[in-house]
Amino acid sequence: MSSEPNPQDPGDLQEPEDAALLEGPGLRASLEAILLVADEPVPVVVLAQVLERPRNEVLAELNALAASYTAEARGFDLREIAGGWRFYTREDCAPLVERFVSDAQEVRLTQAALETLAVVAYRQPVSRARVSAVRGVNCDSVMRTLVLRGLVEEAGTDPETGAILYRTTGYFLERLGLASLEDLPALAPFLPEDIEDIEDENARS
Amino acid sequence: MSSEPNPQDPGDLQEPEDAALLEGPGLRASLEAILLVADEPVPVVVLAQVLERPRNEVLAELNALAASYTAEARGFDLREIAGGWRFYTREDCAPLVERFVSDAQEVRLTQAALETLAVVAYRQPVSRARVSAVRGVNCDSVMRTLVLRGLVEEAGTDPETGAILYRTTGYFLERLGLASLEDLPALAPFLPEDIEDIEDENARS
Amino acid sequence: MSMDGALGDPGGGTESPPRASGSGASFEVHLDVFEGPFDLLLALISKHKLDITEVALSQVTDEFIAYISERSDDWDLDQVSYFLVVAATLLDLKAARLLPSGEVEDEEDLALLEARDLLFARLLQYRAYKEVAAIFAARMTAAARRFPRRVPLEPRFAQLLPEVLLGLGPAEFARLASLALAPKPPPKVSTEHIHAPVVSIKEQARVIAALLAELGRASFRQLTVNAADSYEIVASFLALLDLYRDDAVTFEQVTPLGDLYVTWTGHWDADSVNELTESDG
Repeated sequence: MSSEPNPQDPGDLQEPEDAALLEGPGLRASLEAILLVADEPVPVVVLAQVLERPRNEVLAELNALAASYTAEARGFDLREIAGGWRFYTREDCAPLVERFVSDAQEVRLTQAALETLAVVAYRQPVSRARVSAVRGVNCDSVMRTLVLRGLVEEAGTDPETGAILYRTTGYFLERLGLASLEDLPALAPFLPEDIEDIEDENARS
Repeated sequence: MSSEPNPQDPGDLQEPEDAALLEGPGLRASLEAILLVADEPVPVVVLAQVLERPRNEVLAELNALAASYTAEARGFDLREIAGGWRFYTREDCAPLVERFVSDAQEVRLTQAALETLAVVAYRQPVSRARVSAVRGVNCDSVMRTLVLRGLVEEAGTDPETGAILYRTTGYFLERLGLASLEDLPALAPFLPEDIEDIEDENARS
Repeated sequence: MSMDGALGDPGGGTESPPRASGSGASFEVHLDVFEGPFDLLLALISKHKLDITEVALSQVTDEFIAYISERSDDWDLDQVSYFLVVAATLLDLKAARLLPSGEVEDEEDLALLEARDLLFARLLQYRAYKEVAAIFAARMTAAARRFPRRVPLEPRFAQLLPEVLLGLGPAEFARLASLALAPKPPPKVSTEHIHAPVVSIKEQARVIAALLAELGRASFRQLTVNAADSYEIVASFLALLDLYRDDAVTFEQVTPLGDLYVTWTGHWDADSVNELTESDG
């Protein structure tokens, strides 16, 4: 590790000559990229594993990075919370972010979102692919909205396909005015058996 | 605008008395913070609205920010894709990010799907029959797949024939890494002019 | 099915590419990879290293027809109809080349030229989209190396989201679910789940040959007036292509998409017709 280039140096990041895997991006850029897509706090040990670097080296870099973001007064911040590292918005930007978040969301759900919610409610736990197959329309982004709005949540993965499964939440029941899922009215009884086959055929993943 | 109170006044961010509104974070930090929480491309006009700044000023800052990220060889990048701005990981970090996000692989499209997508992209809104005529092959099931994948969506019906029309989606632009349809590569310029008539003749439905 | 390419003038044939001759031979390209007739035409033309010209069309006509014939057992109707339209045009053009070349004066020749230009135009058009499709594929591969930020909101911001208004009660919600879960009506004219009933092309060839030997000349419409279904019509057309190849019939089509007239050449006798049923099957 002795000949390792300074990962903080933005100008000439090239060629870490040693075995350290990274031909292109340095440690700093690698951490930034991974943390950008991480949807929950990432423990140092995980980062060290993915990057194939010693844990203390990674930790030092994370601290340096967090300090530099603060020094540069960036709108984001790197913090260790709940045993892992994650990007957060900087405190003094919160009012703007709040405005952005509350402006961007509609009170009412779209028809597509309602239909997707209905399929999840009656087929849960169910994967996105299956819901898409049932509706004949891709529902990935609609499902994200439903999760964001707290109506639907993840419920493990399908043991066969590994696909993430979704179910409705307590908040959903509350909004519909029901005490429990058992209170959902029965579906009209005309669903033919073979719809399963159609779905299986179409469900990717 | 100058004397307008901050509608979201969070309590401790007192009266921005002058036009510059933001005592705390600057424009750059504000953009970083908002884009950090956005889970889809954010149009400049939305950013300008939330920040209460002129659109061209916001756009200039976005471009400057993107350029600085690149110059500093950061692991993330700011890009205008599908009509809005969004954080992306930098390309040379791809191998690491792929290792980190396990479900990354997008499904590859078949030749039939790619050709159908190409015709829809340049002819939208367009009916299945017309796409079939151009390709000389029926495209019903391919079109269904494209809708299921979220690359294509229905766009009303043809007023004359009643046929369902299709157009590409924002996700299509995302998949191609394009800011807008105007960035599609030019279709070879030797397309014959009178082709429209042929298609109409052949277009069933 | 024999393919000795006895289709009149083999188009000047200076080049003699590996032709499909005999039942085993096939094109260098895999048979099932073509995305329709234009794709096939482009592949054949580029195989011969030709430009998209009249000569090229004429040179690949035999192979185009041979391709259709060879696959005649597993076509579905949707696919084959497009191939047949192109095949008919190609055959017309091929036939026209046998005419003494002179000034084009009459209506028929003009119509033929129009059909040819149309075919070129569509071929070029298809090629343009195909090129763009390749660019799409490359762009998608490149774009897949960039990952967008798409993470859940920090809890402090998630709390700010306005309450959701569903705007319907349980009963309406259930109705919506029933509709959403109901199987979608299959998009019209989809035949992909239909297994084509077995229609023997040889059998159709025999029927048509017998009819024509008697009538001398008839329109395709006449010949298929008794067809039980569209599969039989398609089989009849394929059978005619076989007969044409074997020099038993000639075609005439005055206008593109107009009636196709078939004339018995008289080169065949009753025995040849009977052999049809025995040759293979």
